[in-house]
Amino acid sequence: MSIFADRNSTVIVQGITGRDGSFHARQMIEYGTRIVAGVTPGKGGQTFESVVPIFNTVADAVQATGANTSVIYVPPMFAADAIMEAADSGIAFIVAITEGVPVLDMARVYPYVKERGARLLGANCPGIITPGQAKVGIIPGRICASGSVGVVSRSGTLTYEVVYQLTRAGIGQSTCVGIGGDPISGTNFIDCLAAFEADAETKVVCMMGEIGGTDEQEAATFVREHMSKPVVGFIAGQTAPPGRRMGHAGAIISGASGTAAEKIAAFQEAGMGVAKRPKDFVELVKARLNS
Amino acid sequence: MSIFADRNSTVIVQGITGRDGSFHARQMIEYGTRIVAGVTPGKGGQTFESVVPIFNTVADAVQATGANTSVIYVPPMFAADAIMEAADSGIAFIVAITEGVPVLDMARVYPYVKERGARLLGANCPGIITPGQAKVGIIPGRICASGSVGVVSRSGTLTYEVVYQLTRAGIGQSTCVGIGGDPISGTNFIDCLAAFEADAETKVVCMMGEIGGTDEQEAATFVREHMSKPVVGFIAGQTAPPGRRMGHAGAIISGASGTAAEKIAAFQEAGMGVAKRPKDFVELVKARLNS
Amino acid sequence: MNIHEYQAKEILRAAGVPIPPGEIATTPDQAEAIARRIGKAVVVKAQVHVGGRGKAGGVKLAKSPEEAREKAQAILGMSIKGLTVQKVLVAEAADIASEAYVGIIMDRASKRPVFMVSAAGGIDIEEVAATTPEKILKLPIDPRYGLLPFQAMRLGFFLYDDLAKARAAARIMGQLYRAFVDSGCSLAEINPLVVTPAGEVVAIDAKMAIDDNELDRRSSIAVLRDESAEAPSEVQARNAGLTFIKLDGNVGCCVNGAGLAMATMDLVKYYGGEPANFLDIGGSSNPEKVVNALRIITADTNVKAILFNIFGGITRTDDVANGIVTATKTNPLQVPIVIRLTGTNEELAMKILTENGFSASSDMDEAVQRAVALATGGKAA
Amino acid sequence: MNIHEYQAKEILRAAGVPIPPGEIATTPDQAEAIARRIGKAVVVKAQVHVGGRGKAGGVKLAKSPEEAREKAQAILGMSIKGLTVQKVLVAEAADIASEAYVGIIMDRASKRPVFMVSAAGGIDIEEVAATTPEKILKLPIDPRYGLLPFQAMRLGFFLYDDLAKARAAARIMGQLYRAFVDSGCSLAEINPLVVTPAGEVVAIDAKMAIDDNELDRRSSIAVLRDESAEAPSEVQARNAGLTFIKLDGNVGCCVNGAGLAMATMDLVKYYGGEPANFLDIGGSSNPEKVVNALRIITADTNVKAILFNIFGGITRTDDVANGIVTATKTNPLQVPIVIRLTGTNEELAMKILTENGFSASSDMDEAVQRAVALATGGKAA
Repeated sequence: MSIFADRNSTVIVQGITGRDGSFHARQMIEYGTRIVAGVTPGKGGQTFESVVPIFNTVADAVQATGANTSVIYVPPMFAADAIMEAADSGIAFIVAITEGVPVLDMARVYPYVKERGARLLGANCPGIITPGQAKVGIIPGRICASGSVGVVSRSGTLTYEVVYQLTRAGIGQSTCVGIGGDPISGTNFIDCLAAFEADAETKVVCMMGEIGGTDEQEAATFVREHMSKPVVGFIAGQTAPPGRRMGHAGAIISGASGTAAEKIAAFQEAGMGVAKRPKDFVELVKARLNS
Repeated sequence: MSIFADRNSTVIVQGITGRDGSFHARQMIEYGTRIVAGVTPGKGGQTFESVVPIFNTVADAVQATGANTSVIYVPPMFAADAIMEAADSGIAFIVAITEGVPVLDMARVYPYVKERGARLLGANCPGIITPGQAKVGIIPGRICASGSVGVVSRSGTLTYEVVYQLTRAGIGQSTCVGIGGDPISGTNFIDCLAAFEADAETKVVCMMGEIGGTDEQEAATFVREHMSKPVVGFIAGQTAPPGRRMGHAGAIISGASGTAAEKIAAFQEAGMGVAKRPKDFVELVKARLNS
Repeated sequence: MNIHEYQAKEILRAAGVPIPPGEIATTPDQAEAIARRIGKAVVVKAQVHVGGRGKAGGVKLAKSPEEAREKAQAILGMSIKGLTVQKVLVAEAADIASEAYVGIIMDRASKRPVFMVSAAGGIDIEEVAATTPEKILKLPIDPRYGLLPFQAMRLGFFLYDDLAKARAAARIMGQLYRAFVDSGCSLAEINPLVVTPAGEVVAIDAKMAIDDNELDRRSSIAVLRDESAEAPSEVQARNAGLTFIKLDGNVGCCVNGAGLAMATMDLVKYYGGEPANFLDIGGSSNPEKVVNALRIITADTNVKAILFNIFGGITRTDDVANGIVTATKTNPLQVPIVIRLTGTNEELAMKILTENGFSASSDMDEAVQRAVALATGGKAA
Repeated sequence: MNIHEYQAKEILRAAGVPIPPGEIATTPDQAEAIARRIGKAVVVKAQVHVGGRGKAGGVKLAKSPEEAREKAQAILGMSIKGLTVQKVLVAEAADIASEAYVGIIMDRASKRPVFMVSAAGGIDIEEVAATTPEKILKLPIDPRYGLLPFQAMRLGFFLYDDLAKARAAARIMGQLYRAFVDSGCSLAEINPLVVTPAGEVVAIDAKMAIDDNELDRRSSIAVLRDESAEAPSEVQARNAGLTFIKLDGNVGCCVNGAGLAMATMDLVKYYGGEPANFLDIGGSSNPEKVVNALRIITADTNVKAILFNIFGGITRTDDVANGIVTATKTNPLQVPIVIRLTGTNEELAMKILTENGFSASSDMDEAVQRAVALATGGKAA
């Protein structure tokens, strides 16, 4: 079991002939992900790496291959259109890796995707990996191991750090999801927590949040009210000054809201484990796996 | 019983101080409709006919009165906004009388109203009357009588003609609905047929269509597949030339489609009674009421 | 409201659509001068609000300015489906490698504007739709989002495999959609959209129909109305706030409400007569409207009898009665009139009519039958 | 990206918002000349990217051109929260009958732009929100529809009972929303929106923040960036494709990825140190970025130790190692450096570093502890 992506995911790569798209398409194929098509307008009829057929449009690709998942590596100004194209063409799970998508674009994209019943992960996210089954995005496959810990995070390399430490400690993951660091994203903590709660394989969930917004607080409420499985949380940005965007468009403390302190307090109130350092996840998870 | 409007309808009149709005508000009050508020921007705090409170916005009116229905008499260029205001303010049933609303406005309004779960009747329609309970719109009350025939029509005075003839022949109506003659309208024949089928009071349905579009053909298919109650139909415009708009924006034969002949054929295939003249309704309905 | 090809082209050109140069001429002299300015072979095209002008001889190629003059001379003044040609468009003749069809209609079923494109252009798209529907791509547009870039590319690739041509077509789709929305269209069409031997994608013919309800808020579009291209009686009716359509029969009809007006025409036919017109005086109670309606109906020399059918709801029947009395006092009728009135203030209306020498009935079928008899047999009831 | 009040006002004025006249001055002479042109009492306002300039003495009333010169002299060159005032806005002083707040923020919870309006304007809206939330109307806008007329009127009536004023405010709301969308804002604010004694509704102060991700497609907005109003190190970092924020500590941090960068800063603090900066070199493997990062970190004289924390995913750790070697060859380091590398090409990176006299660890906590020790105690490990 797993969430959102597994060995039945048949994946289209939008922007497969671009610099990032081609690199990561190869990585995904190598990992064993079923990459069934690529899309690059004007290159329809060609093939990628001699095996993956390329189409001019997502509609053509879906019609020819029946793909259910798409991963997007197109420049930021084209990302909104690529996401809508995927949703309109019947893709059920859309992973948008692209960083730098304008927030107003996402405000228009979000209801569009929702109306069509699709799930969007991102934009500006590292994607998702279900160890041993499918990697859709850019999370390095070799740092993961199959197991029963669900991981969800707003960041990229911080996720790798935590996953890596878990794997080195012999703790495998059911699925690792990077929801991205933008103010408006398709999938939030609660979506992932609910999916992990419903996933038989997952026993414990690790959740890495950061400053900005109130997603972590709402997630804590969800944990308290709806989750039977233990959740361990971490918040990055305790030393961040207010009013400054810490790299991620969404990582910004506005006035007195969105601070690490209030998020950690929410975790504690929800009875969650709180990791003070990334390495603390290992012991906290171990304790919960064994209980 | 009845459909869409009854003695529990609490009604707001948008544009209550206008020429048409004030005239018909008085008519509706006289008929016994529960007119609980009026809306005219800038006249908030005043009263209409010394009894009906006026508000600046529909939101204010709904908050103060809990109204569930609104009827709109505003100029055509403001109608789309008035409909959206009603839907956004929590009104469940919106009747737009205004004629001359641009079709592109309605194309934007339709999904807006639908997303909010409201029902829109019209625009460009005479409204609805449930004899003895509520009149929301402009259908003359004195031509109706309470009974068990449901009436649905794309036109105004033609409806009056048929209802008048039914009433004079001693045949009362459960509810009479004018869905309007525009190409895009909030409620279509099928919506009304389904509601009449579900309404215990209604025994027979009269349906007056006209040339243009394929709503009547789809309604005929619905009658054949989903209705147990007998339906009698009529199509106006058998002598209309192709390509000319016959008054109603929607009453236009495009190429070979939308003709009266194909609509009548669809009625016949669906096993419906077909009135060749308005007066034929009386005998056709009588026969079905008695069977 | 229909606008002329040259007007539609001006709108599309302003929106950025590539269209070969062309100008309007009302005289052969002007046509020659325009052809000279263009300096290449031209097409002289009748500007009338009907389809099929090519088959009717209203579109002609001219290889020289002199020939343009001759062709304009032949087309100007020509009658096409009853309309006299008063203007011709003199446009550069494009070399054509392939022809496609691109159109947007307001679709009732999906309640959205729908793009229709086909690589089988230049001919009647309805025929393509009927015989080879797989050659048409229909794409509904969510008006909240407009034509999205990926949709434009999907349309472009449906027409052309080549990226550059697909992109050029996609750009034109976007411009056409903008023009459709900004002009309040119910239809906007480029037919044919052609690829030239040089590989350029250009619009050769264009057609737009405007939603009449948009005109109040689009004055720059409203002024495009060419009343000289419409039937004078219909122009007169519209200016009087009436909806009027001339037909070929001899029973002049005056009704309130479009549905009842159509039903009245149908009933005339049912009882063996032929309606002379569709005329809806609307929901107003203004006697002036009745006066105007009678003037328009009686201007048609085919009319042998006049039939009023008024169901008074908002309309007050006494107002209608007063209108009839006033109008016939000023201009005594040359043909018999049959009046059916019922509804609001019916008794008062009957009284007014009787006092002024008219009779009236409250039964629709009875009135229609009498009017038909008067028009066909000439017998007054 | 923040823009100045005068720039926001220019955008809003172009959108139609009524704003009293004003011009920008960089010298007292100019301020005097502007005040003379305006011919009325003026307000001289510091143009800096911080809040609270009024309390800091950066906003002064001047009743004459001479007084405007004096006030400009006093404000220009003043330091407000660490930023030097280089420009003042000299604007007509409006008579004020009442003050309101109008703002639009991009709201994460509703995933939409949200209007916030309050009749309690002129002061800190966050304080109003915290203490008397009922005085604020929050209205989310569906970006597919934009601000609908009824919403604008609802906002207008929330501020003013009077129809004329509500309409004027509604019009301004529409113009503000247009400007918000067209400029790619994350925030747009008019505070205060005032009613003058004559009953006019005008904007007295305006603030806009632009979504950085919009700048690539909005060149006319991108040019509004005033680098002189930002910390030079941050400007330098941005131009090098790095995200850098200066802080007050002494451990210079260089990390790949924003989340890991924050976690690294937090860990510095956890182990008793203070981070000197946030620095994200991003996902690229370009050694040039590392060279620039080191230049920026070492320019801060507070920095007593440098900490690299690189988790190689897309980033190749050997590229980072090469960058460190190159940079330190050209400009030998004056402070100790601690390097933590793991992930892609880790072995190769370790080899490069060792061969060039650096040591490196693969454990984050160990590296952070050592860097803190070096910065505080001065002992090299």
